[in-house]
Amino acid sequence: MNIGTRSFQFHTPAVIIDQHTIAGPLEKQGNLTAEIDQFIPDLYDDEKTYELCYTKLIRQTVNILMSRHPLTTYLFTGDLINQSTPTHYGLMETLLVPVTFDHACATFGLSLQSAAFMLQQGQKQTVMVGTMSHFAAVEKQFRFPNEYGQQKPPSSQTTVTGGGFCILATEGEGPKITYATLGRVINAGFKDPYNMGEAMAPACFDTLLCHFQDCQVTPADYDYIITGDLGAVGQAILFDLLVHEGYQVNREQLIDAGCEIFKDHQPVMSGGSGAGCLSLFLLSHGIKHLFKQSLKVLVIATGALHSPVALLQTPIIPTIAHLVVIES
Amino acid sequence: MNNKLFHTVAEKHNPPRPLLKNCVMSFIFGGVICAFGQCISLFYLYFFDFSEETVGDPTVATLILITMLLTGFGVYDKIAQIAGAGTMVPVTGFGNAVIASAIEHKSEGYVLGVGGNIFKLAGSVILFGVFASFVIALIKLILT
Amino acid sequence: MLVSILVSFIVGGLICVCGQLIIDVFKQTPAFMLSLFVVIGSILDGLGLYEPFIDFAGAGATVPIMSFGNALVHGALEEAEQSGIIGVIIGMFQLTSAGITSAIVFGMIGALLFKPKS
Amino acid sequence: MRFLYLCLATLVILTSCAPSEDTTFDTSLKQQYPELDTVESIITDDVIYVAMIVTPLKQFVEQQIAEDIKNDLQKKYPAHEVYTSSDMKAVIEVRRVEQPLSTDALDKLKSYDQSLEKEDE
Repeated sequence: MNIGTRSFQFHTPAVIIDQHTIAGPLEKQGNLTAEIDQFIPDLYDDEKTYELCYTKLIRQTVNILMSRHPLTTYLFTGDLINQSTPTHYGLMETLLVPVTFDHACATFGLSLQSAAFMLQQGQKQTVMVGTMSHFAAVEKQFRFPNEYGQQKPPSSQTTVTGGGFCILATEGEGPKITYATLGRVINAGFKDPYNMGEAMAPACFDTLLCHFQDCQVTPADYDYIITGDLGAVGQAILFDLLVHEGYQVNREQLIDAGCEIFKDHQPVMSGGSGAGCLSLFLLSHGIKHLFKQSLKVLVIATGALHSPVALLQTPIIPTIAHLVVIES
Repeated sequence: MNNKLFHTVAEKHNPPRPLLKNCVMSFIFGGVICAFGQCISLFYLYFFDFSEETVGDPTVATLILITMLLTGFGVYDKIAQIAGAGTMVPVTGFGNAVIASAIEHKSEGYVLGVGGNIFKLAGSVILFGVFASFVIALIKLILT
Repeated sequence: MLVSILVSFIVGGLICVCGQLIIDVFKQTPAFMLSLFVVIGSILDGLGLYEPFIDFAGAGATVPIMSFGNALVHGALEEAEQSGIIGVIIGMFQLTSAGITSAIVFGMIGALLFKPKS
Repeated sequence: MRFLYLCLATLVILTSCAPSEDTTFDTSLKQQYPELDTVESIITDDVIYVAMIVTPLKQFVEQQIAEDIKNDLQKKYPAHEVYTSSDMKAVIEVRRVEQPLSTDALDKLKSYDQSLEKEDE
């Protein structure tokens, strides 16, 4: 049911009933080692190229979930490489229908929303949702060759290798998606591709405000506000913006998936990012730890919608953020 | 939406680049590369038939050979993260830009991948170097 | 001997610091900084200042990318003295070939030998 | 660490080439031109070849210095052919040259004389 301008309440909440997460070597040394299901030993994992490894990550995860839930027909996903090629190549041998989005790191949020909308129809079916990212493949696509010696500023973020896929159903045990707020494209005039946090924080703020107004709630109604990949910089900006707007927010209430995945001493600068960042965190630590308790959590996936070519032609980074409320 | 507010808040939280540390590191690494280059130069001066004027060429070639090894084993970008301009400004940075593009685009094949992308990063240096030199040489010829 | 190594250390280091300042203080991209250095090198040689600089600093002057611009102008002018204005085009790469050729050759060898590592 | 060893090894090799004793000609030249750091010379019946390394701060104008010395010496010894070079390679080569000076060796040494190159152009 539509409430307010861009928010929806789901009467038949979608339940996350199963999930599988996979991650790379750098994430293995991070905070979530115990909660991630599977690791790959290096960024190739016996494949010839980074892109093929990306495809393999997706294929493996999807196949594992398909073997457990063979009746699933739709997959809501998307990745960062041109036209979501890794996803589509990875799905060649399955019967899944891919519904792919191009919202960069916000893809997981939009996928969860779209899946929840589909289940809203009340069908007794399951759908798959998830995103994956691969550090080296994305780096090659968006920045410079991996071996190129270039100094990244402290505000830059590191793309996460890995991600997670989950199965949503109308019935079953698990955390439920109860509300969703869709984002708009925001251009706040930031143009530094090495500081995604500052560019994405306004979009996150915009979607949050819209949700608070539409649903007549405040941050105090939620236990946590989990952001996708704002990084340390973006998270601090978001906190200041919320306080400036007059909302009572607790600093501990804000959790950033990108910051949580890695340990402080790891060489990731401002934190993790990428399409798989939020899905990896939410489906490992979130499901196995946070949602064991009874919680009401805001999950916001933020994404930057630029491409290297577009950034050179028009130096603007438009951003978007999609929000879901998960209750357990 | 209030863009001005976003920019003031973002400015406050933008982590400053460690300027002093970067400068010291680029001084040390850049200096060491140049000093190492001088050692190679002296080596060529003593044991091969090069004079001080021509010794620059084999020195540059040797440095680029070393760069190839460091780039290929994936060490160069790790050093560059610390050294900054210290590894970019010496000719090793030029070599690294060429070699990194070549290695990275190997997966797209040798003709269109390596061949088409090898000057992806170093191209601007060659373009502006050649064009500026052309203009300057012309000016100098006309003036003298 | 030791003095020449020390001089090239200091001169090379200072040039690199200039590059770092261009990146960090003036917020320019590395590609811009490198192109700027090459252009500065060719201007210095146009003014006849780069050769004394090489005499002074040795590898401190030949190893930074500025020497690329210097070698381009130098080759162009040397050839121009012999074959007139067309020499600018003929002789441009005459002295620079070491850097470019070795970069291309080792780039190809690197592509044959190595796999990208992150 | 390996890099350090490499540097040290290079240094040891380089410094082991001990300079020969200065002749009286060299010493007098050094006294006359204080900017000279090292002087190596070959004097035969009709040729004077002076190879020099100037002090670090004077290296900006080392080619000019070499040319000045050449002109001065030419005036002083008009019967000799005088060559000078500020190239470090010339110093190394002069130390290696065996007496008596062969024409080949002299031609090679002449190629280091920067002022000759300028006359060609």
